[in-house]
Amino acid sequence: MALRTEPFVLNMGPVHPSTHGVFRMRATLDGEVVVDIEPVFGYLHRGIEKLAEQRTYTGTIPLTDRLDYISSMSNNFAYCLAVEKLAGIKVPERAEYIRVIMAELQRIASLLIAVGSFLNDCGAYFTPFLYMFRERERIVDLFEMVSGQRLTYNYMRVGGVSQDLPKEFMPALHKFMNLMPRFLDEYDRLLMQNEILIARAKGVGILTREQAINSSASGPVLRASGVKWDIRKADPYSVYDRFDFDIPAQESGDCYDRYRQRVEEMRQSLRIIQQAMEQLPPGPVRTEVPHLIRPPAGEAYARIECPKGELGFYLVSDNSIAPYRCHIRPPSLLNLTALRDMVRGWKVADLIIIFGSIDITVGEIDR
Amino acid sequence: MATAELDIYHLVKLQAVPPDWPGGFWWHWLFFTVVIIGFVLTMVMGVIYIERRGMGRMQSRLGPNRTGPFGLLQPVADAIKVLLKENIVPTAADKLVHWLAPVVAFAPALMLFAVIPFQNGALLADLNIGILYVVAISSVSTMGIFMAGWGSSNKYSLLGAMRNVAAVVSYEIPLVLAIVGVVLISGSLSLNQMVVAQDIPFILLQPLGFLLFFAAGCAEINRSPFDLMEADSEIVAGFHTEYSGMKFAMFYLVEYAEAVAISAVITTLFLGGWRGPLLPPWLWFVVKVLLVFFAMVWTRTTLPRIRIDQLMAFAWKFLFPMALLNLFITALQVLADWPAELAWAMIIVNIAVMAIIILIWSKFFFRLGGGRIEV
Amino acid sequence: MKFERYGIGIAKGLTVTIRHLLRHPTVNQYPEQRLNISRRFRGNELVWNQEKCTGCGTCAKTCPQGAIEIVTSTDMTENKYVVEKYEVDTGYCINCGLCVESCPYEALYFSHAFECARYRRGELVQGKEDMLETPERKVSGYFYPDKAAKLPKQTLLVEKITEKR
Amino acid sequence: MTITLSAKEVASKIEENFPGSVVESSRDNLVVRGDSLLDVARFLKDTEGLDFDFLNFITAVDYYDHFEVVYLLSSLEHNHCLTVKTRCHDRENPAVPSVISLWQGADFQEREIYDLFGIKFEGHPNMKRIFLWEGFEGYPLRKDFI
Repeated sequence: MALRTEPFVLNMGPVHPSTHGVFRMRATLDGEVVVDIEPVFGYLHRGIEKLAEQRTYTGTIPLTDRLDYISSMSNNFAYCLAVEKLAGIKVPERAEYIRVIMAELQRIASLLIAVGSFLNDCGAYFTPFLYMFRERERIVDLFEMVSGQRLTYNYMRVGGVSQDLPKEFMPALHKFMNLMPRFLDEYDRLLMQNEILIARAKGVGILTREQAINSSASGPVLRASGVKWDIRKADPYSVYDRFDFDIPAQESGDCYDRYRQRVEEMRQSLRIIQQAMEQLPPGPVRTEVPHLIRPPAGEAYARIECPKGELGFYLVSDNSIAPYRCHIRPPSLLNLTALRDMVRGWKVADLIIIFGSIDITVGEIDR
Repeated sequence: MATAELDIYHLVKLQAVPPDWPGGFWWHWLFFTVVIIGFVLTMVMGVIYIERRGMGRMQSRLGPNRTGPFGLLQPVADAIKVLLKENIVPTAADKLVHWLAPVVAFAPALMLFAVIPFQNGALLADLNIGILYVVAISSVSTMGIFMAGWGSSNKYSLLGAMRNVAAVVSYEIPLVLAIVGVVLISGSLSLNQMVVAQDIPFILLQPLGFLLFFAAGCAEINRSPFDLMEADSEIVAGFHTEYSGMKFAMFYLVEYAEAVAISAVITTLFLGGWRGPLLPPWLWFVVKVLLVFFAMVWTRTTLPRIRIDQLMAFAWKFLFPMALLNLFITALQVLADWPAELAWAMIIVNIAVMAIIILIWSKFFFRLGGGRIEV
Repeated sequence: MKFERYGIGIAKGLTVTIRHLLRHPTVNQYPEQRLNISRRFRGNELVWNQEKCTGCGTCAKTCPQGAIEIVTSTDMTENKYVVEKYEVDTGYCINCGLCVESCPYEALYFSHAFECARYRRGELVQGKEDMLETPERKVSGYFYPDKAAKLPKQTLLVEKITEKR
Repeated sequence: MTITLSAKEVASKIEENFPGSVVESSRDNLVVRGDSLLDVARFLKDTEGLDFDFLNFITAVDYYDHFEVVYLLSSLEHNHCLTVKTRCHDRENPAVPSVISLWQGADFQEREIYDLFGIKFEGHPNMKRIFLWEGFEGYPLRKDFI
């Protein structure tokens, strides 16, 4: 006599402790088991692509801060690369190195949040999250010293960076650099070999290699499934070809591998910053670019390896002061494509962990 | 065992406090009821403070320090805040069940303290089946929690309530078997006699029993790694999602009162209740209860939560067989009539046995389910 | 739980948290203990220099939000427009700093104050008179290194020795 | 370094297999006819030398007289990429075949283009608006939507 149970729809609504922002999932549950899941987007849709068409090329930079508000330095970087590719602007050496240092510091800060909130979803009651925020605070201090703001930096400009580094930036960066590796080791001791976390996250929410490539996943999610694809190596932009660092990749693509992948990538970013600090040349930080740039008519697509994955800007220009079309490739949205296949058959508790391990920011999904 | 030879006559002489101490039966009843209620409420206040302050300092932040000196009045501030909050009852809720649930959940937590000895003989009712009473009463509060889950007609709280029932049912057995181990050694069911018999704290004689009891106890009151019933990252706040105001205060009280109750039972059973060299006996009891509670706070800060099917697997496939083995070995030791002088050898034997059993069991027999079901 | 490491991972995690009990917490009590903010801080108020401003309106054109409203009279005294109305609606302003960068006559700065919350939405609009430089509305060093040198150094969490790893 | 394949040589290969499907192929953009898009895409994905297994993004641009849907495909082993475009001139109900059968990554992006441009993708299992609510009339990213 099979017990007749009919699935019910549980609304993990826009307001839920672990949906990392206003994101909603209509989960059809059969008891604790997730039968089907349908993500609902649009709660944070501000129409940034429409706004960009009414703003000058420089005026759009503050807009890109608000896309993935956890790593706004990378958004500025991608947008400025796209405009420079469109207008054929050359960026001075010092600006390139400052951009690399800022992008890698932003990667560490963003991955810290990704890992912190993933462990918080696993149930470690806010401790990893607060340790992570303590370390992120040190990076945000450096950003505040350089750009003046703590979240929306608006630091990079078309043709370089808005201002040079202040005198006291380098000593502070040195202090940070010899503190961070020891923190990462302490962090491994906290939860990396924790049996409960291994039992909860190993083998959960597996994204196979083919599935990851087919669903255009990118960044740590793709590399955790065993695909060694990183735009800093495959298609080096700016001065990334001058640094030697390697691309960590895991094999089985489950939640535990994504967590380990992110911690490994933080270590690689530290290596890059170390080399970039040594090779930082003196010189100007910004080429002479007219305030209202009029790039020649045409289109350009520039992409960078932002902490979430491949962030790209597709710009179409018709030789006016505002972009004709500005499309943003949202790595968070595309990483979510495979969420439905990864989650079916797992329990409610796993749904939260798998969703947390993909690490999305709603600002970038809804644009 | 050495303690088995003690005859009853000798025990009675040991009792410092005569059974109906301050005058007649009613005075005794009145005095101890007031003491228990006062003790539970102040301990709950102290415990809330320790948890918030302790967790704060462990997370490299300060914890409450604004209300009163060192933030000591924070629990009072919480209580007043919660009492002043509006009492929202969801329209689709089953009014009576929703209203009654906190009471049914809180009463057993308070009743548990009737048999817990604060000092030699100083307890409300020196039942000679004390521990049986504890086990019986502690499972009544599950009824209250399930009523809360069902009454508030909210999917999240229903999930929380279902998890709670499943967990409590399957953790009752390792809990009881761990107690039986202690009863075998102490020779009596009454908690007072148990403490009297603890010349060597039973944690040394029964290390495996202590671990089993601590794990099963934590699962019973959903604390530290087993806090699935109100797992805030998954099912919002579990069974007390729809509660606010006074009723939420009651559930908040239930959670901490049960934590204090389980710590009190652990101190009585394993850490030698009130026995201690210098301090007055009841102070020893309070210090040990706070120590055991701090262990719970410590695990709650660090350990992630385990999944519901792993919770079940851990109970049935790990704790239950270990409890049986522990019971079997304790029975052998009691039969072997170990001389009292060689007690320290017994301690080492027991600790070695514990290590071996855990190693063997976790290496070979304990497999976790895959977790994914074809849908 | 497969205990193939017999709970050592859990024990290591527990030692990390208990060691934090002996460390100094990294938080500080905001109203009593104050941190120095960055010298280039883009506070949510603007500081306007009436003498240098020629009323050219570049800042109003560059502002992506259109938060700056400038009305100048037509008569040109020593080739400068007399600015009659100069309002910044800090409710719209997103503190991006493009106006300060674009001002050709260095007449516009950011203020270094960050506690500028208001109770009424109307009070958010900064008129001409309450944008002048005053002792408590200091000028932030954003885009002007010489002004930054006069401000106190930023307190960094990196330098505050909070714990020995 | 990612090589962007020159549209000319790829266009010639496509012409051999699907005559008349390439509308225009200048140095950097390759425009394919709407109805033969699916076979060209399958051809690009499956042939040995090209095997574009990674769909970077799909987007649409409104050029007043026609819509242009832009696909950027890349191959992870050969590390080369290609931009394929298709145009639809009908503004009332523009339609383009959906490539979700080839790349699952196209799912949300096609729904987004339908939501903001109104271009329908035939063969998409769940062709609904993704950001705006169902009752919203008009398509915001069109140039004539003020």
